[in-house]
Amino acid sequence: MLDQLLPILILLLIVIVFGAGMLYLTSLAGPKAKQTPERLMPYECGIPGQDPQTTKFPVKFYLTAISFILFDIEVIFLYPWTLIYIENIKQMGGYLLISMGLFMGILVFGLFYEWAAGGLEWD
Amino acid sequence: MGSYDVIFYILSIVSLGAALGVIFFPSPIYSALMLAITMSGLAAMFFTLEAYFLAGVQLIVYAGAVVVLFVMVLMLFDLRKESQPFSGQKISNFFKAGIIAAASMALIIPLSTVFFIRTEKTKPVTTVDLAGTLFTKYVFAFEAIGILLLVVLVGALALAKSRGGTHE
Amino acid sequence: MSNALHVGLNHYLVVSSLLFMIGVAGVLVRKNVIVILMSIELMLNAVNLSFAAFSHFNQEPGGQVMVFFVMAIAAAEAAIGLAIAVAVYRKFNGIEIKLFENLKG
Amino acid sequence: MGADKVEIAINTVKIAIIFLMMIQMVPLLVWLERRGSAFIQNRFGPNRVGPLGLMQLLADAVKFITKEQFVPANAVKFLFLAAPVIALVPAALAFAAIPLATPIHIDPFHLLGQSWGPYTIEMQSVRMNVGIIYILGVSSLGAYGLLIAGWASGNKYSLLGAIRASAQMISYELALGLAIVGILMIYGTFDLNKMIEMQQGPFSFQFMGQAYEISWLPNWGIFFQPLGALLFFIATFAESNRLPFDLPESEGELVAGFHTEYGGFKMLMFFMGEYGHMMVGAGLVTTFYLGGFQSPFVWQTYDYMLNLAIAHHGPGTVASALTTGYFLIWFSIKVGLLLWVFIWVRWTLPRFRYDTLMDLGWKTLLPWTLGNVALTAIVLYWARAM
Repeated sequence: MLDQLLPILILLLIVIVFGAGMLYLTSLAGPKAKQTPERLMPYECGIPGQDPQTTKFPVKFYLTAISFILFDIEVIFLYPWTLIYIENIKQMGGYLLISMGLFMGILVFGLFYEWAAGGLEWD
Repeated sequence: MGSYDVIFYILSIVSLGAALGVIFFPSPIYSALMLAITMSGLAAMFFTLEAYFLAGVQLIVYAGAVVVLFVMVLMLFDLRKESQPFSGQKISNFFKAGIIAAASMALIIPLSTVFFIRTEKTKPVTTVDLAGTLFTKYVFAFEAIGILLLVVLVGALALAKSRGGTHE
Repeated sequence: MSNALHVGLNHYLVVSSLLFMIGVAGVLVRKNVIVILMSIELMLNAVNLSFAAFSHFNQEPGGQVMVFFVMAIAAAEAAIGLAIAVAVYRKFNGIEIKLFENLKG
Repeated sequence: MGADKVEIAINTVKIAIIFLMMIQMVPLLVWLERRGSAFIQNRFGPNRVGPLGLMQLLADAVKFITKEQFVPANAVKFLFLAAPVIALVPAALAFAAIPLATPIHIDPFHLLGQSWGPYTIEMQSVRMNVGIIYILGVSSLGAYGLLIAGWASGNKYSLLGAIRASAQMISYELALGLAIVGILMIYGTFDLNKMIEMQQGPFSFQFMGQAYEISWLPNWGIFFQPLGALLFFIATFAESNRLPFDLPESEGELVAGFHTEYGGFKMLMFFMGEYGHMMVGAGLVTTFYLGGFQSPFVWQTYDYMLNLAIAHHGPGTVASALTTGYFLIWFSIKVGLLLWVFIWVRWTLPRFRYDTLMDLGWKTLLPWTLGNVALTAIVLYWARAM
């Protein structure tokens, strides 16, 4: 256990120290310019921007995220299945094939239902 | 106090601290990021329990999908800092007594036995055992999850398509 | 004392019950619906942790299978919970829990 | 990490070296990209600064370091500065699990008045027994770097670009996960080292009981799963937001998408994240489909090379170091070729429009990967179980 978790924690520490350290050092090295209000405006290709409240609320993104979660769970159930499929394919291969086929069939039907119902459309 | 225990204590402090952050940060986007840290901390704790496959799945499903959905939805709402995030309604005394009783029981029992029962780490449960049990003993539940996912998909679609309100 | 600090099943149970209590407190205290959904995720994760701990110390794969199912159901629940929250936000332009009372029949 | 303090120290240094090697690759890849695009568009590319423009790497590095630390007005300062580091973490953690070569065995030697015991150093930062699940889990954290950067820079358009980029990233992550299932079914393990061991020797497979062997083909995964390899490679393009999938950074009003407000070293960190994802993708394709660090023509197992080295230099550290170096060279040749394909595709293919981009992810890649999984399962059953 230890020789798999410890390297990851050490690497995480190294990355964070490297990132934060370099950010701090480069902020020292860089020039210090006067912060004029125009300079600090968010970059809007020169046109004075509207306030952020006026953005239209795009509903499409969270529907993609929801269908991603649901199909991700399907992929998660496939992983343990791949482990035991090839080993005992002789004695219970058919049984495994049918059980996973049913599961995948239901979810492929869900995908095509979403496709037909326009869940995947991008206006 | 081997190095295994030190890692366990560090990870539990990080996870519990981030979990406290989830409920005490006024701006919801910060609490969503704290939730992501809690999930990754729990994935690391699954590592200490030698449930490697579960740690990976926890990272993929929770830290990489569910909390990303939370962060995305919160960013779409574009909420700034909440004025007063805590609901001020009074909690009846009976309810308070119940909470305190449950909390103390849940803490005292495991804490008290820490000094007497000494559980040794056994041979880990490998992913092949997990897969073997999943597809033999729990195969009905596995198919039921498939149907549940289909129902949830149809429900989410209906919710997203509806304009909300009574027209059409 | 150092014997008690050696990590066993009970230490995981203590951490899991603490995490569960933080989740319950979050649900009771917060107003924002999405933070309430997050606290529910915290509670479910606390249960996952104790399942994994029991499965590890009792050499029983059933515990890990349960964690698997809890993850699937919790993710589906979060997806639906957010879909409802977004529908309410679009209708009532706010995300507090008291707006959900308007959903009464 | 090894029993005694010395081994832990050696492994920590090795982890740091592998991470810094990945970081050092970024200026090299930027240079290769500029020279490569120049070659494709029939122009010179950087050649002023030093021979063949190689010193251009140093010039770029100095330019990035001496840029001003600029934080826009309505940005959330802490998250704005933390976003580049968060974008770098997943790529570095994912690259840690990819096996680079066979382990080095060092015999006991005498130094500084002490005798140091025999060590075996794994040529990868961490040897996971669930390698691929860990890599998928960590690279799915990549969406946070984008989202935080887009939201924290306070700019409405960079928020929209960040949400578009993460929506694209998660939909192709689905196709990535499914494309792997095909090859995992054949290997039957998650451990990347075991997968490479399975790809040794000439191309051989069982069909209806008899074993067939084609002696002039190496036993690589691409011959078992050609469609899976193609789908996986396309999905890695989208995972690292590379062209033709980098639309969120290129539309008129999005300017540079989530990193519009970033400059100086913070911008370089986003490049490191992007190129890191590219290298992880290339490393995974070599490990799954191109036989990992094995040489294509000498099809015998590792010990063939080891015995060859031992025959010349006698058993000991030198022989195993030579074989490890040999395999390391082959690994970097394969990854280098794949990185060149990344760059080559970027400068030849036009960019997708956003809805065609998402359609490709959901309506073509996903059904194809599902079909590939079903086809592999059935053919495997027909071949092995009948």
